[in-house]
Amino acid sequence: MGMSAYLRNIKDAATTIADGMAITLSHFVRKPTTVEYPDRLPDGVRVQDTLPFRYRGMLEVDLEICTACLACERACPIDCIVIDAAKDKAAGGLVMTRFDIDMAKCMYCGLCSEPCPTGAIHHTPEFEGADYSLESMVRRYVKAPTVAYKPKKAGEDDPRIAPILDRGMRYIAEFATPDGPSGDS
Amino acid sequence: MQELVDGLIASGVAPADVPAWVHYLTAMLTFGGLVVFGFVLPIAGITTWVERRVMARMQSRIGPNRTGPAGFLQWLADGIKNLLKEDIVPLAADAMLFKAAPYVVIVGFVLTFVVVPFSGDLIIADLNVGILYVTAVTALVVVGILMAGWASNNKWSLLGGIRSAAQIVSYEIPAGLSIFPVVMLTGSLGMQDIIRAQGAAPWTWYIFDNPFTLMAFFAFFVAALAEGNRTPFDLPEAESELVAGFATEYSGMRNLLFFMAEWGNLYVIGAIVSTLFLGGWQIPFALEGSPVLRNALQFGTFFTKAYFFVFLAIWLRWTLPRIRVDQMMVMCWKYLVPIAFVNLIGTAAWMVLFPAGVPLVRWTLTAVAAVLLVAFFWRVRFHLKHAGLTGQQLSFNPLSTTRVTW
Amino acid sequence: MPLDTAAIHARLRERFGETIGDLNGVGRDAWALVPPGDIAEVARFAHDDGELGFDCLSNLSGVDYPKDEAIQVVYHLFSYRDRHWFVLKVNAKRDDPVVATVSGVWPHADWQEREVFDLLGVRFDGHPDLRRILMPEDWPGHPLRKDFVEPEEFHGISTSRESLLRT
Amino acid sequence: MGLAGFEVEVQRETESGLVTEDMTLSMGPQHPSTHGVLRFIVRADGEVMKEAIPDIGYLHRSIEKIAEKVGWHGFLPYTDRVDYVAAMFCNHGWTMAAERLAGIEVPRRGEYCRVIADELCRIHSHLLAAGSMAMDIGAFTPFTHAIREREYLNDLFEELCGSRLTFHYMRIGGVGWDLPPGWAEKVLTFLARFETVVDEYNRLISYNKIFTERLADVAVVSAEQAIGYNLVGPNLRGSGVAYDVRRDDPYSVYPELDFDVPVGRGEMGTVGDCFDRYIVRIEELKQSCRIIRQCLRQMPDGPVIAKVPRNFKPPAGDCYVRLESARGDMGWYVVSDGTAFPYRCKIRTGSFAAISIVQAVSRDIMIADLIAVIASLDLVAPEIDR
Repeated sequence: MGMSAYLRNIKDAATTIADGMAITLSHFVRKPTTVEYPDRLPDGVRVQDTLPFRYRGMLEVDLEICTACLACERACPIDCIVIDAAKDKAAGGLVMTRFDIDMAKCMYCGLCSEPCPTGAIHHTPEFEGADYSLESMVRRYVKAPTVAYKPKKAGEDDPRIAPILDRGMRYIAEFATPDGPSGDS
Repeated sequence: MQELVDGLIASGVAPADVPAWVHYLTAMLTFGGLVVFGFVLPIAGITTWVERRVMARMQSRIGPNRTGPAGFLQWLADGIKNLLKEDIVPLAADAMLFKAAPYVVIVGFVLTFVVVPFSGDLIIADLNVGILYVTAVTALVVVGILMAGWASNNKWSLLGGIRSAAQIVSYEIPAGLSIFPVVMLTGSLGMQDIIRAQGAAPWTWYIFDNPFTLMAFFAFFVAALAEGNRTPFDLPEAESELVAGFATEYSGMRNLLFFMAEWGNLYVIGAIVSTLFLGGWQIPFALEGSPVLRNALQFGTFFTKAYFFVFLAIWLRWTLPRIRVDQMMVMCWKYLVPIAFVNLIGTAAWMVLFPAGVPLVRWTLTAVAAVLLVAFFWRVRFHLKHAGLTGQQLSFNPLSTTRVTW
Repeated sequence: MPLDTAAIHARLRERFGETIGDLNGVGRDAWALVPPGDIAEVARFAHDDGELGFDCLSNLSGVDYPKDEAIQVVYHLFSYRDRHWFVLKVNAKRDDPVVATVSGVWPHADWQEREVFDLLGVRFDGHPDLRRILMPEDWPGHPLRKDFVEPEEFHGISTSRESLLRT
Repeated sequence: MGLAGFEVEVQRETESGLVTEDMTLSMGPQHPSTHGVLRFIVRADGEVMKEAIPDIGYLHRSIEKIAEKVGWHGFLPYTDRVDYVAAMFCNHGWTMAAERLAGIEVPRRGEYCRVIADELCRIHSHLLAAGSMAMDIGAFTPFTHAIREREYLNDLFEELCGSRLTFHYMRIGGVGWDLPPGWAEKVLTFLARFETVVDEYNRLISYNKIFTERLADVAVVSAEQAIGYNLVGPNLRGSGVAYDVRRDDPYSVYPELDFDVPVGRGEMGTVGDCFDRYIVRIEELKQSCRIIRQCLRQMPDGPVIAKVPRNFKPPAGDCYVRLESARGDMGWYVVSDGTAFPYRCKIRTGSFAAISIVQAVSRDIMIADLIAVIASLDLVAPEIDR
């Protein structure tokens, strides 16, 4: 190693180290990018409320608009959805006795919500899924036998169901279709 | 210290019928205990908090913020947690050595405080071999680390211990050689003598005495970092290679002792560097009349200088990668040792040629340092501008927790 | 110079005659069958030949065809020099699958053959270090065979989790 | 697996007749620098390694077997898990294979969406590679800077497809969602800022003297060796072979895009050393930015997904598709027997090839260098084991 290479090594080391230190010092006066999750969030807004509409968090089922078509059960690649529904003339259509989702098994792929005709099964921005046992991760949506929803040709007029259906259809509209641009983009 | 006790005896505060050495011993033990428990341990702990907050901001994070105001009590919580943890001794370890190693390390580190000059009067013992004593007792640390690495009976720990031994033994040489120019200029090894030979103004410090002492300052700081196992020389613990190296098998309080020594050592490095090169506790006023105020100001000055180097070490650690073991040796033997010898001979020649020193050189060196410092801050400003940051994205409050928005 | 698959096939035929099977398929996926014992020689030629210059074995996979009583090993050859492709297939007997190794030709084949050995049980004759690569050393059977049945438990650890849904 | 099967030579005699023992170290499966669960059996003489023998399989999840059990659509979310650091490419590979078997043409806007997502994912993955490279060499701050930028990308992905890591964005025939309104502007804002961050990153770490000294001339892989071991992507280009599937065997809309293929130039030492492999990734970050800008400018309107039946049954046959993933040329050999389930799916990944070369290049280097080699090859354990 010649003398010039020797001195160049010292010079390179000194300048690059000084430049690196200038960068870290410049970060010292930049604001941090993290938030103090979960309890000290900016303006007190929960993280869930800042997530986009498409966010694939915990699954949620709006039983009011579920048609019991079983499309989600068929679409699920890991069989974590189970629906029991039977025709019941007296009740006037399909009656669901079971709609269970094993959230411990769910891989949040969204394949179930895609074929849903009403957007009844959809992902929510809720992601805080820690629990104490696997059993408690099983979500059982049918508490008592429920009559499946039947879409009305003229549109929904029940003020209780209309907003839920509206949200569901909005969720469905986000998915791309072969017919053309989806959503409002 | 001796004068202080003498004064107390003379004034009758301390009973005169007891032999004087009892008073000396009592005073030293009291002050020593005060220093260790009131200063050394808290400073090591608080430095961990400072390091974590500083590093967090350099990494666009917030850092510990839950325990106490701005997370300040985090160090205490960590200490208590470590105390309550199980002290695990691996079955295959050499139990006695394994248990003893942390004590050897901590003793080697705490003993250095005997000669740390906190202020003009506050020093446990102003030994006439002061700086030599420091280099001697810090060598105990390497014994402890090697013991820990060997006794753990873990191959990774052993590698860490060997690295540490090689590193500390090698870097003792440039560190020692870089002390000599200052010792030669002072003509004494005593810490207080070295400080008293300097003044309060930067151009009276040894760092700017001549070009060789300036180089010796850098060489000493680098070698001291290496002796303290700090990045870029943290090879003995190298998380990504040796998985904490010599400390892998330690848990609880014993692990804490290692880390206390490491962080406390930062302050020792700062204290010695400021003593040797930066005028120590020197203040511009004599303040003969009020020893308390004088000592307080001196203490503050010394602490600020020493803690700046703690900050510098932290800053370096969170900027630089780690060098490889062969490069560590190359750096020592091919770069630092020759440079240290040049400094030694250069200073000797300088003393022969200019026995009274050259004020012009002192002022020039001080001015050059000031210009470099300004250039550095200009570079910091350049980086901020290059990133396209506006005032809204900056915060000069080191404890700021507001999130940046784009 | 890049050759099309027909030319590559012709070149191989020229050297090995009827050992190389007919050209099947079109375009990129066109392939020819080679007997299991001759593949090493064919590979060596494809690698060394000045015109073919297949310096890279892009992929080596095994497929189980219980209906044909065969395990097929598929070699995707690629030439970085000439940027052309060819696919060779080898049908090994399913009850005793032995194929000559090509690991001496392309170092990449070493691990790929170990994987095929591990998952499909094809033994590569002449392979320097034919050990399981993904599965544990003592795993029973070869998982990618169509008739593989997963053991109920392995070293006392259950391999399945009870479904919580049908309770 | 113990040490059985590894023929480790333990005792050696030096020239002077002194008998010395090599140290056998087990590095991993739980080691901070093995990026997942990899294991190396290291035979070392002090700090100098004689050999590092990779031992893989700790993250084997039998994804190729799962492919045979779930349908063509149903396997798509599983491909996210093949290489979870760059899930978009695995999505792309599987959809490309299925489309080729069934002869489906993807709408042009769909292809553009795919390329944008791919390139964002490439940045995403290279950032992690560059960041963990710095961390393995001992600098922690650059890692967090890289992760910080990756976090902004995660936010973009989250808005695009609802997920931050396992995207499941593509579908057979196109993509699952069109770009959300206002998303393109957010991407452009990010890119404008991101390019300055890359400069800053280079100043902070890439050209730092300690860093370059650690990487230069370590584990040099020659071009012949790289091709023989089938190294792909940045690892291959680091050895000086200018081959990029996007340019040399184009798929999707890459022929319409203008970009450079960076190759290793031996800037700090020899061509094919760790630094070259590293710096190629850094330069690719900027190329990806260029591609995304062009895509956003050029992309046409229209549908983003073709009509594909839910009960998808491609005709019998086999195909081999390749695409340039973040870790390079990724090969998908897919066999269909005409049923609703794939007959066989073999995924040839870049990391699998890259780890097989470790044993060959790890002779007589330091233990610390092994970490640099692992990081420079950008080994991602799930992709190796699948």
